[in-house]
Amino acid sequence: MSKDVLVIGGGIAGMQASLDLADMGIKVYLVEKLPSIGGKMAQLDKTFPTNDCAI
Amino acid sequence: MCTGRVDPAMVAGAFKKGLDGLMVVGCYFGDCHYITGNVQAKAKMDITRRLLKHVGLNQDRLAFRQCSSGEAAVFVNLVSEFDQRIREIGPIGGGGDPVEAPDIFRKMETAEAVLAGEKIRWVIGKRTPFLESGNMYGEVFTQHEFNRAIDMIIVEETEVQEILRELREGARSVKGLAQALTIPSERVFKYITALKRKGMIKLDKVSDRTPYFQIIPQEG
Amino acid sequence: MPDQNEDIRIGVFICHCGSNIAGYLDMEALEEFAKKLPHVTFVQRNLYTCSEGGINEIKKGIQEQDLNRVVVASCTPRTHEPLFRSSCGEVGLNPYLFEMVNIRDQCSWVHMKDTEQGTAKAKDLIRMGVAKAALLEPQEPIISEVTTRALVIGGGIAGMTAALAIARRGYEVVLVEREASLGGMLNALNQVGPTMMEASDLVQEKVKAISEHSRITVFTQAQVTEVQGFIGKYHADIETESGVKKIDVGVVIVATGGRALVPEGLYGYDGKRVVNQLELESLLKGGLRPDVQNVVMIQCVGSRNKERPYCSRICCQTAVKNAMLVREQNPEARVCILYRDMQMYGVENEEMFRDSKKKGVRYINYTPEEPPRVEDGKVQVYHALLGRHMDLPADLVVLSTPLVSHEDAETTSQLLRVPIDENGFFLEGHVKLKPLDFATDGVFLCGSARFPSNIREAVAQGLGAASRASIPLSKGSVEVEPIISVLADEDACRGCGLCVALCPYGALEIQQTEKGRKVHVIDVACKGCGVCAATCYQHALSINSFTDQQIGAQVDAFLAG
Amino acid sequence: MLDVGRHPNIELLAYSEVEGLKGTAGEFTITVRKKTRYVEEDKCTGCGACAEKCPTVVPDAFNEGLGERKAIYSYFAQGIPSTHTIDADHCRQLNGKKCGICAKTCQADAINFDKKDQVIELDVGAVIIAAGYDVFDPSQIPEYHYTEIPNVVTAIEFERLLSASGPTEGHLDRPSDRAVLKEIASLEKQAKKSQKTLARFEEKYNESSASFYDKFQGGQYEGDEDRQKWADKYAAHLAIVEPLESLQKKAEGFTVARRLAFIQCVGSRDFRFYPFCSGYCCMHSIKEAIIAHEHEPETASVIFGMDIRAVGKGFEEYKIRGGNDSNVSYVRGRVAEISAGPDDNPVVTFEDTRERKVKNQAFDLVVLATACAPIKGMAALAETLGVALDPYGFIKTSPLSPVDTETPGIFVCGCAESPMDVPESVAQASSAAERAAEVVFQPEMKEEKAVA
Repeated sequence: MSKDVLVIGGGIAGMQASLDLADMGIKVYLVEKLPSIGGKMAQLDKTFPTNDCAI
Repeated sequence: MCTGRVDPAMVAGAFKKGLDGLMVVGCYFGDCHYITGNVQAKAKMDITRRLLKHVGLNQDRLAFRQCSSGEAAVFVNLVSEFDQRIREIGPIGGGGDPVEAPDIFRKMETAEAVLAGEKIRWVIGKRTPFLESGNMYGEVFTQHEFNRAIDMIIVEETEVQEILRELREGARSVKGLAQALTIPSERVFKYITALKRKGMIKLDKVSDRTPYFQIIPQEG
Repeated sequence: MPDQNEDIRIGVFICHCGSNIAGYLDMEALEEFAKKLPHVTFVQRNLYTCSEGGINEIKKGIQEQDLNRVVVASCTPRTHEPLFRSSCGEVGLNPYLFEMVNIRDQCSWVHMKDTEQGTAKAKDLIRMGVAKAALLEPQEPIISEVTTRALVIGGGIAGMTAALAIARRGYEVVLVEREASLGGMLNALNQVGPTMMEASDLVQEKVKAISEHSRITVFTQAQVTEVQGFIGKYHADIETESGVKKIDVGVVIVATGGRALVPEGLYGYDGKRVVNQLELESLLKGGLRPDVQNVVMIQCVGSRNKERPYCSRICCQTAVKNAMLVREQNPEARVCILYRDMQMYGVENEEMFRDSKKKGVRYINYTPEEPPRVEDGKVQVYHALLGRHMDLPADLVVLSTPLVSHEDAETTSQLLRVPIDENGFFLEGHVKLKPLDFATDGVFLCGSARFPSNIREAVAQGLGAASRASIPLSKGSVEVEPIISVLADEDACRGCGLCVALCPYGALEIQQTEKGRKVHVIDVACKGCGVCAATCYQHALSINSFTDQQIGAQVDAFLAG
Repeated sequence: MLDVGRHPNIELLAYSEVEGLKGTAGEFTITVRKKTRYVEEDKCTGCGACAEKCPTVVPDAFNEGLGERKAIYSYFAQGIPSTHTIDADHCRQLNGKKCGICAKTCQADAINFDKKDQVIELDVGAVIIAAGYDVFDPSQIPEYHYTEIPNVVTAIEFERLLSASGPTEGHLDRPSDRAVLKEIASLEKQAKKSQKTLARFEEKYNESSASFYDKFQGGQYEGDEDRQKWADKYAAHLAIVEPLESLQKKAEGFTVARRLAFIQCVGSRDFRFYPFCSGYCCMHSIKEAIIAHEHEPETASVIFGMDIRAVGKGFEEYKIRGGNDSNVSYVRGRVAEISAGPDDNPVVTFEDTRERKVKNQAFDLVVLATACAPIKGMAALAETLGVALDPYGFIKTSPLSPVDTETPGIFVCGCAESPMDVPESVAQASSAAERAAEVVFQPEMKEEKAVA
């Protein structure tokens, strides 16, 4: 029985899921196939509707 | 920590010590990590700029700009433009400002005292409610009305602080103050009465039928 | 104020960052410069201060050189400050007696081509860092206990889902519903898309699960009337039929839902022959009269206009679903949907949309400039794609009205001190990145209280809000960085409350003390933005590690250059 | 992003892939391949000195190939981890050529050309799939001529063009113009080189190449081998300079793109490809049009779509703001074709359904709002993990259990489940975290689904 969680993908969804779990005290392995996490959202310039910077 | 932490009194204090230019760069509105800190920062800097201009500083020396942490190129432009502008104006009080050194530093000291004072900080703090939900009588101010009110306070507070500065150097009469500071004597009289009521100054002596006032040292 | 008699011994560690800094700045000059600064007793250069070796040198300096302040001049605090701080802590130096100076990003990287100027700027920054370091004071992390119980306001699908999830995780939940029974808007619905499950079955299933759960306490016909406190320690009054219950909770979830707009005065609405979608649901529930053979639905009634500019997201899918159900009950019926844009986003909705066309639902595009007109027994519409006016016979006209915020949203927002937006929906902490959190810690939201949501979305948000809310519950305590606002000069405070109104986090309150009305900083709620300190005209408030004196010392040090 | 990188409870396995799964909920054993970066992760400080010195330049995937990076690189400037990676396909050393400059440059001694992939096993109680989506490849749509017409780009490529940290530093330079400028730069380099060679001859014979060449062509120096060489070099030089000058002339007229077309439903709501609606693309285009207008106030954008789906919080208001303040107009209609027009301006052929007319309109730049497609490896990943897919290749869930896959203990969130925008992805991520936490906190309930 393991209390750890595996998250596949380091985009905005994977990062948020990992952070929630880690903040609950759960050990998370976050696997990302690219050299850095961030996913598509890191490529965005700004986001609507507030035109914030993306990440 | 946020641009909202930038205290207007600190800004004037830095100019007093010889700063040539200050640019506050905050996040875009709606993108503040601290929700509304940048909105307040802008309001504070706008009012600070009005005051500094009033007392004789070139208003371009204080800038509020916005850029996101991902916009290196934008930031570089902001800094380069500001740097360029400050170089054009030159060192503080060196001809690029309505008031020259060393008077400008005395003016900055006055500004620092005004900005550290109750009245203007109260108005800065109440800016949003004034503009959005109205004052205690439910009157909503337009930006224009608000600025007019601010300008009035700036004039009065600056004059009060200048009077206090003069009095710190020794006892003065209303007429003497009016001449030294080129303020109409009826206004000086009004301030003197108010300061006396607040317990900040007292009568020093009456010489040649003219009353002289002196400062009461404040605790702390 | 720092202890005047303390013997301040500052260690400065200057990082080469390989050649990132050392390749562009005169490192020896920096070292010599730092040695001459006031209070500096030790200076060292490292190839990589962040490497294991570099960290050990800092630790050795603290232990062997008796350093009581550490300044690292290297890269960005964004990435490396936590590492350096905790390293100081590991050998007994309070982590907040550490200061970082960024001579890479701010000096060597931006002034790559000008060693002299880059080095001069690095000197300025080091002098400023050292000046501040001399005034640093130790800080202790702020830890506050959390009551491991959640309050969920609203017993619709989102609230029920959130309550169940939190209970499954082992925490107690108090679920408050203003109506007599749980279920919220589902109670008024017939079948729900896209699976056409009976809404009543769905409610029953959830209610059963909730009633079987020992950790969930349900209050129906109840209202939250008072909430005091902050994350971890909320005290709420709940007015029930049998009197006011007082409960202590650690977190609060707002799931108060919305309601369908009743389109009084629009398109001849009468609740009989001209109804809204919610009323159609109940007609379908009871079985449609067989003589209803011509049904016309009009989209965007009361929304996407001046008064309510928003698109209510779920009305198109509701209309398509109900159009198909009308055809199912009266297979000969002609159903026509008059729309502006069919908002059938995503996979399931678009599938349903296609399916409805196959099943004979007709669609007519109208423009807001020429809206349809409802007359006795018919609807006149300008078909924007065919470019001509048409008369459609109508036994029943169904108006798709938006979901609007609940009447008591404003009361709830005041109780919890959380904002609502211009459309009356609750305003989340960040529209993109924190959709289920409020800016205020410890309060969360889900479902149509946030924005109109369909059932899939409400369930997902209910689960999500449960996840967010369970974080403090599972920790049992909240810990915050002590870089927050403090009432440094209690005597000066006049309790005027100017700062209270400005605080974006509701972290300040006025308390009656022995010395009169004074401001009190709710330290776990404060984020240390500093707005209050920069506004207080009595200069009573200060920010730990960013005091007026510390910032002033940096300004002085800068101008001394 | 940074929080993820430094959270003590998160172990980041970047540049890694899941290769196998055994066991059931509560007791999964996962095989993960950590691909070699040829860089020791515990030694690399991310300082970037290696990338600066690396001689090999390749197109940059992060900038959608619009920019360039080196063969040793960090994925993007603020990337986490900042550990650098050697691109084995392009590295000279790894392809048998002499190099190793990065190893010599690195003062942390982090480069290791012999480092191999590492396969590790992890024991976990639950799995969350957040594998994201792929941008639909619009070259599959023949009538849009993506890749054939240079000034037709995808929304995400356009995003990089808009970005201040992107290849154009946020200037909307058209790809065709950038290609010309690149060609100019390369010709200038060549011209400079040949100029140098010519200068040697000119010095030797104390004569300008032009006047010499006239004489040479007049047949003066027949048989003079050295002068023959000079003449050849000069001819070659002219072959560079002439096209260079004409290109330079052309480049004088270049401006940033100001007339923009955004084409909606590229691959979405299209039976040839994906029948579903990708949900976020309408808003994405509106945002891009508004930001472009912020960059350059003369920008005028036309958004071609069937329905403009602005269904999120604040979205309809944003759309209207776009129309009022940002010079964005909306045309209801599907684009039939994009063709090449004069001056590299793509021409859009569309039916204006309001006026019931087929029209042609030329633009500076056309942006394709591409569909949200399941990731390429999704079928293989689903097979490895033993989860079911829906008919389109997304991970299958049900409306009342929106983050539960059909396999207990395995959850899904974000665009791996179906197309959705950022706030929905974030909300769903929290939902998946909740379900996973229920499994690892409450083992006795692991079979229970989040039924409504």
